[in-house]
Amino acid sequence: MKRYTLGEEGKTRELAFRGRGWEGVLSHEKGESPVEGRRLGGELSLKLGDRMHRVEPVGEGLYRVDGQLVSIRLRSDLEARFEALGLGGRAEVGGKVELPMPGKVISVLVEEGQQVAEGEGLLIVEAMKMENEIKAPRAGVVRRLAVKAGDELEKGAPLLDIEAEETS
Amino acid sequence: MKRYTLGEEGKTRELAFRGRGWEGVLSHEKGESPVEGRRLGGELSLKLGDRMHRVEPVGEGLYRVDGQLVSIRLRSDLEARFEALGLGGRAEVGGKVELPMPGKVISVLVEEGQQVAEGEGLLIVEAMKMENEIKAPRAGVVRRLAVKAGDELEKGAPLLDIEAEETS
Amino acid sequence: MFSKILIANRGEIVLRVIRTAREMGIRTVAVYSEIDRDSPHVLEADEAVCLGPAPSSQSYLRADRILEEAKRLGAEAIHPGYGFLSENADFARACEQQGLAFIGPTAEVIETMGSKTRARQTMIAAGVPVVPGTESALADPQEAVEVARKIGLPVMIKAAAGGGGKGMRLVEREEELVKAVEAATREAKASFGNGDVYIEKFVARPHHIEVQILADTHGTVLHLGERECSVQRRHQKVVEESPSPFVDEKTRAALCETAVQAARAVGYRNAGTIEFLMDKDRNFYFLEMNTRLQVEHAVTEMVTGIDLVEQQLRVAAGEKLQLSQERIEFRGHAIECRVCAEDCLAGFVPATGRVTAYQPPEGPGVRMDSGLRPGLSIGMHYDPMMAKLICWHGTREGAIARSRRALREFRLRGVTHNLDFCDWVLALPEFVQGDYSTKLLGEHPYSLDHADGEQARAAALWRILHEAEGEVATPPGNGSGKGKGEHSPWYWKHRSL
Amino acid sequence: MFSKILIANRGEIVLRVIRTAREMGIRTVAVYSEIDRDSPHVLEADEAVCLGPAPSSQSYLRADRILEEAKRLGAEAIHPGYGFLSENADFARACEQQGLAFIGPTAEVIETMGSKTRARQTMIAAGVPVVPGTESALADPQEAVEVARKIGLPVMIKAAAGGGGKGMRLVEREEELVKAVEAATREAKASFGNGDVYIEKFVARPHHIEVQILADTHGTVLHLGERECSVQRRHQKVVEESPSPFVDEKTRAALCETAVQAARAVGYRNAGTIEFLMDKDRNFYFLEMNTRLQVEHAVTEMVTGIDLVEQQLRVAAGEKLQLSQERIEFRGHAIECRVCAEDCLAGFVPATGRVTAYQPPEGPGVRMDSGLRPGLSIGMHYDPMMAKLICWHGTREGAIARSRRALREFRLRGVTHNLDFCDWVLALPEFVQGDYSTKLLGEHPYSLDHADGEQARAAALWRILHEAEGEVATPPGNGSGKGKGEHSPWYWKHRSL
Repeated sequence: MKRYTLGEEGKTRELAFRGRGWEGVLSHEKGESPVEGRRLGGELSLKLGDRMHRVEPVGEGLYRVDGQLVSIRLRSDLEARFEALGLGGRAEVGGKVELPMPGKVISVLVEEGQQVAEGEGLLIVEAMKMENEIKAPRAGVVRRLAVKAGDELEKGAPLLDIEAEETS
Repeated sequence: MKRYTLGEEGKTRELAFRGRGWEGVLSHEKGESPVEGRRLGGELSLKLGDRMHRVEPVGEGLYRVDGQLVSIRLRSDLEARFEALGLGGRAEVGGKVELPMPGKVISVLVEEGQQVAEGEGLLIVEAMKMENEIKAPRAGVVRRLAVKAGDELEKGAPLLDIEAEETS
Repeated sequence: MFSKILIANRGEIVLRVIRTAREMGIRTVAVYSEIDRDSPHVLEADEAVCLGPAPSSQSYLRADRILEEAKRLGAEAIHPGYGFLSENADFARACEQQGLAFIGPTAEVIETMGSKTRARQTMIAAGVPVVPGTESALADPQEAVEVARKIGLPVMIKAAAGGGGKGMRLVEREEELVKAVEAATREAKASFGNGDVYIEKFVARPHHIEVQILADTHGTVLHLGERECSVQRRHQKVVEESPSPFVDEKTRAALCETAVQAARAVGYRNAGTIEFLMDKDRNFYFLEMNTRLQVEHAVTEMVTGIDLVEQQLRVAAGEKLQLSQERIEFRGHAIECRVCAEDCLAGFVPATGRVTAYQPPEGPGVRMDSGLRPGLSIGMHYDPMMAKLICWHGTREGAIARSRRALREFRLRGVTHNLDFCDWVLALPEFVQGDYSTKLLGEHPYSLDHADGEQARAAALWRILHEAEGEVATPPGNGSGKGKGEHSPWYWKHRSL
Repeated sequence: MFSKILIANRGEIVLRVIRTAREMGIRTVAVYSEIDRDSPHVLEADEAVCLGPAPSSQSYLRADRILEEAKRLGAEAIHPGYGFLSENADFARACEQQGLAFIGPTAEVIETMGSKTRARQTMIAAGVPVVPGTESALADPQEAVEVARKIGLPVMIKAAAGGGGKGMRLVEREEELVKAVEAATREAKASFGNGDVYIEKFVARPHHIEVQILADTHGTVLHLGERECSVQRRHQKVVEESPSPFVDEKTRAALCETAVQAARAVGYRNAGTIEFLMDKDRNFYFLEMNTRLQVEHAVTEMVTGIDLVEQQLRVAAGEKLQLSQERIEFRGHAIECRVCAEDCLAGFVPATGRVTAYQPPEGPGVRMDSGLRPGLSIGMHYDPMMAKLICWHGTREGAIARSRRALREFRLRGVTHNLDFCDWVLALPEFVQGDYSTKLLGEHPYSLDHADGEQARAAALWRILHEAEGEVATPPGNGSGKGKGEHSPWYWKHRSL
């Protein structure tokens, strides 16, 4: 039997699963449901009691269930206990700014050391023939500016860091 | 350079291929064509000069080219030479009768030792709720009858042999 | 309207019903046999229950299990699809008795039309023309000989409870009669649990033409035009079209009016089909009534723009049809090709296998109705029809060209199929001219012709490149490769589009 | 009619043209950049030639290479699709000079309509209403400030040679004007090789409504009704429908008549589109003319039953249109969803990846136009639109329900897509009511809502089962997962169908 927590403090629901491979029983707040996972052509469908669900992974914590996007936070018992001790928990809004799509830097709107407000424009990047403004995820000071106009970059390339004002 | 013969005596065409992997040059009766094989999602398409062809294998010597069935006989140089020496060549219409689809024997219309004409009914087999009559591929005597009514068989199961009259 | 229905069938027709139900906000329950547990019709439903092992008698024909599950899961109605329990009067009656709506006509109508002999009697009484023959089941095979002598050979032997070519035999010579009656009786018993067969005069080179009917419980009976279904192999339809290119305006009016009259005579409700035989002079005779959705209903949907499943659901829920005969408009032309797992070069024997690639055609005027996915196993337990390709165009010529384009664009691997065969049918001169009888395929045996150099070279190259890569030269798929092709230099279907 | 044409484009529109050409017995030549060598538009053509490296300027915009290959291979006409060279007057002129038919209007018409300022002048002269603004390109950014003061803010800055939202900016405050003009100029230069921009008065909460035109060289100019294209993100259309639910019968008659008048005024031939802005009182203003096939042409095809590509080919071959305005019938309602590789939760940024699964929806009223296959790589070089899903039903309500059903049935994995986003759009109250402006998406930012227990449990189970199997728990795909969802307990789009 493996135990899980779905959701966050104040809104969590307990889940428990026992079974082998693609079959088992899921215990949840409304009772128990027999579970069968079914694969056809690389796709996993789930039978939860009598209900059928088509689940496709989309991203970290993001799933398409029956054609609709669902975002969940699932922790195993162990992860939840760590979190209760203050060892886990949700991350701060990061100061590292990365390129969200592959593209070419058209212009850099800020300079190293410049103070920026949350939402202020940092760079203009062209991707698929459209100009996109990359905005500051939080207020702070621009550090480690790593790109210049004309650079062609892959998705995820580090652009610059924004150091929070209180730490600078 | 590998050489091949396409077709049969009196109607053959010579082909030669030189190249590596999925690219090369094909020499044929109309000249030479550069060749590129292209794979997308497990499917092979061919670029023969400027012409595109979508080729799907369907069975032994049978292909679906641009959506149409094409049957070819292709021999390498070595195979063709063996054949010229009388060591290859086309097979006699066989005397072995096999089940062409999975099914259940409903009734056996002939007995061991019985003389049958070409096209005469041998067995009735039910597959997908339809009765199908299996007919004699040639005239002869029924031997090695291996099935009885009620048998559920896989595709290709041996049913009986028909020995040619001249050999019996 | 219902909030949940159970669909007592398998394969593409279940998906067809799920789609419309979902658009109407109705939840769906699928049923399945053990072997179908990973089939698309199960995976796409909102809920699903297993009925039992693979044989239909232990799963899809288990009326008791189906009713039990429908009630347990709170379904309010049962859609029977086609085949299986769709024309089973006892099942329809059991549904109503247990408070579930049966999406079909009343049990009495199914009984009347389900017995071909009783249907004939009813139609004669209603003034609908029928083919001469016995009016009741044969007492014994010898009776067949007497009747045949009276009405003249050739004759057709048909299962009284039958349909879909099962339990059906054409007899041209008197000495074949008894053997044929026996075989038809056996097949009828196996397929329908009822071995009754009867005899009809055989109409030479007939057209198989049917009229789509839609009737509600408030007295409205409409027709949605006719379909030509004369392209048949093994007595089963393979290509259908609407409208029929053979029927002229005057005949169409009389034919459709007769069909409405026939449906009215039995107090019909639901979508239904009146099948007729039509001879070369366009005389038509009642053949049978199908008291359910037909496989080929989609060609009518494309021409009329009316969703027949939606109308079935509305009628079953007691609604009044929001259509009138005058407002039903017919636009353009639609052709359906039934995509089957079968080896057409080896006499259309059913094939089995596992789908390794499925890429349906797309673009204007193309509709797919399938239950296919890569990975799906096509077994021997059920009907070999895997999918339907339906193409529409403003003109019949355009609909043919579009169907042929779509067939060639269609990729389906891992199981031997009839896509090339359908393309060949659509190029037959009689088909192109629009005057073909049910004899069409008997008169044109399917085989391969000589290939042109370019296409043969491409096929050869496939082999050469795979050999060069050290891959297995013998391709996958369970095509038998039997037929003329095997012993010939190179063949292909030479039919320019 | 032509026996061979070259299609100077890539992706779904090439397949769209190949399909109709094949149905008409016309052979097709595809062109491609090195990175597109294994793309479906190449593999499905009869012949194909490589133009050069991935950047459009070195491949799909290489007019010289395209003409050279068309002549070498014996193509008689060039279909430009949309984008790329489709509205390039020099290319059209070069085609005609070298004896190749350009499947579009004359170079002069492209020039006139391609310059937004000249198009405005022409329309004013023809009596077609236009939005107040500059009639010629801005001399410098400062001029923008003067014009804006005269006609009043807010204003739109637009590329004179533009289209598709490129080089376009809305400015509401005067201090933003100069920066916006500069950015638009840069973008215009990069996209169209022409940095001219102009200013127009901004119509508040406008509807973007366009009329489909079809004109031959024999003086026939027809309209095929209007399309509502107001659902836009990043100034680009994402959901379109026909007819517009906002346009009433009286407005429709005036609008379509005006469009015919506009096309006549320039001596138009080919399929074309006149775009209008319509305000809340249903006053309409000429916006621009697209002298080519539109992405969204398929909704018009489904409603009218007319194949626009077929008509384009006939017109280009000099045939007279076999249609008349009275005989064009409009049936039911069609909606198109553009399926794009983009991360809608992260502000619609384009996404890249490799398609691992593609299972398009099927069934009644569903049309797919895609260039997708499992294994296809979606790169950063071209437009992120991968496919179009077009759904038809007899009623608008039914067309919405069908589109939503089809979107949910659609499986596409390996690249982040907007299927869920489109489903969310179709459920917005303004969309359902049929009165929405181009502001719709700005007023309704897309995000995830709370999920219900059942769906959240299913998602959780997916993770649990994969962990149990020892598989990688982090799923594939390059969805960033950014957005509200990431920091929330569990969310989903709660919108019952």
